[in-house]
Amino acid sequence: MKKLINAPDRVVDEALAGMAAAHSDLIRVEPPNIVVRKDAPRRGKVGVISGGGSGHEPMHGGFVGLGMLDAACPGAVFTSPVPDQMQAATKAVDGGAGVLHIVKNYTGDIMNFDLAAQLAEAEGIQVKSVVIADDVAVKDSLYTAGRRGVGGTVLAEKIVGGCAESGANLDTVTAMCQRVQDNVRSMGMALTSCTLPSVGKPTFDLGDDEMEIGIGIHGEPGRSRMKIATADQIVEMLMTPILEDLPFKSGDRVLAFVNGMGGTPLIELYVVYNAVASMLKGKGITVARNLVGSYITSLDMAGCSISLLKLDDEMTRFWDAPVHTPALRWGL
Amino acid sequence: MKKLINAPDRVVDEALAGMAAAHSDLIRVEPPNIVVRKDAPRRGKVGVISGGGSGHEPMHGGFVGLGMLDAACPGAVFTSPVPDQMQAATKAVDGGAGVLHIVKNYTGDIMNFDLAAQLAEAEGIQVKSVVIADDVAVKDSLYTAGRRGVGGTVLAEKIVGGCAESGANLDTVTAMCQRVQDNVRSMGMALTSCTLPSVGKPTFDLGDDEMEIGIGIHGEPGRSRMKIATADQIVEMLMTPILEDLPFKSGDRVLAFVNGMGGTPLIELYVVYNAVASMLKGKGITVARNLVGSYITSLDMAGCSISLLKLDDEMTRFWDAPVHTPALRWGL
Amino acid sequence: MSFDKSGQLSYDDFAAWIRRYAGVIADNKQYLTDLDAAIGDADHGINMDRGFQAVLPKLDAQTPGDVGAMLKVVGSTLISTVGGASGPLYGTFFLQFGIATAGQSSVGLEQLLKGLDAAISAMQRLGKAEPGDKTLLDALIPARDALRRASEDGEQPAKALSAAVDAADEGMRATIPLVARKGRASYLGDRSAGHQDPGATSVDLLIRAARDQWAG
Amino acid sequence: MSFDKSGQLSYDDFAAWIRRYAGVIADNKQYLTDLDAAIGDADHGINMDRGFQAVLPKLDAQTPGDVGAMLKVVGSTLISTVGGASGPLYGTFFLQFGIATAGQSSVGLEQLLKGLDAAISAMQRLGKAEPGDKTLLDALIPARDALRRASEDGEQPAKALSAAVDAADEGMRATIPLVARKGRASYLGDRSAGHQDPGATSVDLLIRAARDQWAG
Ligand SMILES: Nc1ncnc2c1ncn2[C@@H]1O[C@H](COP(=O)(O)OP(=O)(O)O)[C@@H](O)[C@H]1O
Ligand SMILES: Nc1ncnc2c1ncn2[C@@H]1O[C@H](COP(=O)(O)OP(=O)(O)O)[C@@H](O)[C@H]1O
Ligand SMILES: [Mg+2]
Ligand SMILES: [Mg+2]
Ligand SMILES: [Mg+2]
Ligand SMILES: [Mg+2]
Repeated sequence: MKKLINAPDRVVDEALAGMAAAHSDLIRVEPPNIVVRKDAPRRGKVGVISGGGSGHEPMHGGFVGLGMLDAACPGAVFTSPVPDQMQAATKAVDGGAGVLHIVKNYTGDIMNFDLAAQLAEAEGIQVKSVVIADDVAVKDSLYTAGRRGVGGTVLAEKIVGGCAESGANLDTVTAMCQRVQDNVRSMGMALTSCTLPSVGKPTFDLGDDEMEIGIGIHGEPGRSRMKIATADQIVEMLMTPILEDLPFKSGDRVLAFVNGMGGTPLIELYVVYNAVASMLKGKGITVARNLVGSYITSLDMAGCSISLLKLDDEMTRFWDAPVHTPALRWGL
Repeated sequence: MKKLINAPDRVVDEALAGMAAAHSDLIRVEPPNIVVRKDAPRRGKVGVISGGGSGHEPMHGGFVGLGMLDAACPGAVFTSPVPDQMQAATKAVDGGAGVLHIVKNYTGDIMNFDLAAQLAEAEGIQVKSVVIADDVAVKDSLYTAGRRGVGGTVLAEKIVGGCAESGANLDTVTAMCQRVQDNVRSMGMALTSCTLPSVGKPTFDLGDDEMEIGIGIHGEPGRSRMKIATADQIVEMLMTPILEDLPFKSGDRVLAFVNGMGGTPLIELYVVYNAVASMLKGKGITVARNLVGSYITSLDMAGCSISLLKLDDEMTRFWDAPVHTPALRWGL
Repeated sequence: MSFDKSGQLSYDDFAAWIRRYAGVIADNKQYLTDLDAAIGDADHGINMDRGFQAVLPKLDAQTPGDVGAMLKVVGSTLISTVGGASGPLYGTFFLQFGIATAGQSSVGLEQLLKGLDAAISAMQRLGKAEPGDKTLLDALIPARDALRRASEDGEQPAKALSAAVDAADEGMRATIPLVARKGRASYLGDRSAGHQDPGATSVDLLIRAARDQWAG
Repeated sequence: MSFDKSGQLSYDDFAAWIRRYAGVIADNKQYLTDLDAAIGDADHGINMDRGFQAVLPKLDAQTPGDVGAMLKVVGSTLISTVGGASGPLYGTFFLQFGIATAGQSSVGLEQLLKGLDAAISAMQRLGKAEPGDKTLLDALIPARDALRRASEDGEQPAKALSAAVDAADEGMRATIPLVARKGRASYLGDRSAGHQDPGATSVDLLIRAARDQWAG
């Protein structure tokens, strides 16, 4: 295993300490391992928190700050955080207007957030939850755990953060989050497996000429394995299910998000974005906003995901609203 | 080779097309492959350009925009750009106040920028050059090509960009760039080799338990190869030569820059930053500013570099000045 | 043989079971993680081990006596340290088991079954899984049912526990051909078939640890 | 045998040399790149090939006649397409060679040597390298010197060219033990010893291509 770490069981704590040191103007890191916006709680503002396993950096800690999250709860690597964290985060950010939990749809996240919400409500804090489940690689069904929450989470956190910052109440903020969830679709692929620090070897083996399509962000095997293809072909394979699912159609205005999985450099993401942009152009879909970079990663996995969000004016406005976090910043 | 590309000889062009599509509000890409600030030339403003081989994204194209570069000249992967590019870029950004070339110290870059400066001056544009040579892994000597330009380049481009944006004249902008060069030191290491798209296999072979210390940004072999060590030990190995070289001493205020080489995820960079910050604290050196992320990469190489810049008030002010580029943005 | 003449287990028996299981988990950390790598995210052994390593000092600090109080501590410690899917589920298991045995200094087969009933229904409320979904329930429910049958048939506790282990084994192995409908493995769809569920495996180890500790 | 009775090479001889060299570079693209991987950045073959593939159509478009004009086109094409260290250096080589032979429709050994002198001193002004720095000059300068000696000794052009090839070979091989002081290889310090310089190797191929084309 080749990683810049000291010991597998210290990675998360040391990375959080590094984050806290690097961004002490924006965030504070508190026990039991929560990342809290420096000036939280803000009186009268709806708190927005999220959380999940570590290993997806900058998500979620890198999105804490003005105009995005009020707190993030990082679990162990690829492991949902524990309810104590969400409970503490909820208390830390509650400014009296209630708190929204943005939960990625994983059994563990759902259950742990559930328990935390019960605990917080028992302490008199109003909590709502929205579950992000945007991964079209997973068949959706009433009888299964349903789709994973992936790239759409980043977009939801930004737009919902903008909405909460504008002074909207808990119901409005919750509805905005649901609106993003209803309009976003994603799919990812891997060129290599990630390696968990605690495991020390790749989670799955991919041949030198193979790739995995429909991968999640935890080294879970994907929908299918096949011979490696060109960037244009890969974009086609990811975009087709995304476009068909909503469906997106000619005349739509979208936010196109090309995300790197952690081990893929920016030069390749721009090659991918080039293919995405030209495919959308060909379909008469307007890319009104875009994001290209590694924002929701899977440790050192090489690969990418694509997310499309069908925008309306309000979502666009909240996307454009000022944000100042370690990983996303504009407008100030 | 596992890359998200269509063909090795199309990588640079397609990545530039992707960049142009993603950041059409900030930049334009023109023949012969130059990235130019959307609103260039700006009358009366000193133009600042840089360039170098591709494969280091976001450097340099990602640093074109308000408060940083006016243009960038990306060569083929790891190959210095040709004089035609620098000549065209110089003409495109000259607002009558002259143009500064920020050149990384590589024989090829030096010679190609040299030829370009001669051509531009022949057309009546005043050109100055500053060579960035901050890599302490290379022994400095009058009789050799000298040190490579690495991470310090990013810091120079930001600070010099801020200086030029403030309306300073060519001599002042040039002096500011030289001041950054005189006060910045860097060193890097690799956990894995990079793979050139055109070559298709790793440039060098590193054993599963080996790392290379003192690496450049082109897959050049480094100063020494050794068994892989902990993040703390690696930081010590990189920081000691950096600190001794200037030297940095107790009471200094520095900008600490932890850079990822392209294949290393952010979680590891924060672990590294944590070690850097605590080492500096132990030495009584104040980290006044910091930057953590993958800003000057070496394709898909896993590894990191550390740069320290001894700050003064003016450099700090220009670092803080607003910047709006694809890769760095703050203050607006 | 831990059961006393009237078929009761003491506080120490329960504490010894938890301690033994912590050791079993440590020994099987890699195995459980490898199972999870095939259809999940390669952390089940790590998660469980983190939890039970946190449980051990809590157990040491506990004043012996109340079985239910001790099991509640185990449950809440797991909830607070494991995370993932297994944390709330195993946490709920021990928490509900503890609530069902609160105030008791000894526990017989009958209360054991009551505890299991309470634990299983809370786990199902939380995780919304049904038997056959390829989860830890597929080992836990058959084990509970076998224990009940043996108990109703008037078997000795040792024999009843062995029946539970056999049922857990069988249930665990029966997860292999199943297509997962819950948990991470469900993302794989049909590709989840052919692999044994990690959670069912750790449950099997839990039942075995009870049999080995109490009737070994 | 290309030299005419008065020891002159024609425009076509020069064009054939360039074309032959473009083929040699294409054939040795991988080899040169591998040499560069050991002590540089694994692109010398790729760089040279990109340049000479761009030269070929320019050559086709050229009106035959003026050797110097043609060589200037080769040089400026290389400068505009190669980049890296080899682009300006090889570009300067042909550009200066072309300036030295401007307006000439045939070129003899004497002008060849004048061209080489002009080219080499311009390359040294640009790259600031000295013999022994482990660069392409370590093949080029000995080749030029051997050619001059042979010419001064009154040797036939074919023999003089062979002497130049031998000297280039020797100079190229002599780069192996050297510690690089210029170019990327210099970053390696002592670790650059034990490897043949890629640029000296491509120069050796250039001299060989001349011998093979003109005296083969
Ligand atoms: N909804 C559920 N109900 C019951 N058990 C579940 C459920 N979801 C997952 N599990 C169990 O949890 C196990 C995985 O636990 P673990 O790997 O520790 O957590 P995670 O899946 O969050 O990484 C699965 O093998 C399965 O037995
Ligand atoms: N200053 C110099 N003077 C002469 N030749 C040089 C100099 N620097 C480098 N070279 C030659 O250039 C060769 C490398 O060319 P190439 O790999 O194409 O460019 P780069 O080093 O920019 O990647 C070296 O092998 C060496 O022979
Ligand atoms: Mg997990
Ligand atoms: Mg090169
Ligand atoms: Mg798991
Ligand atoms: Mg080279």
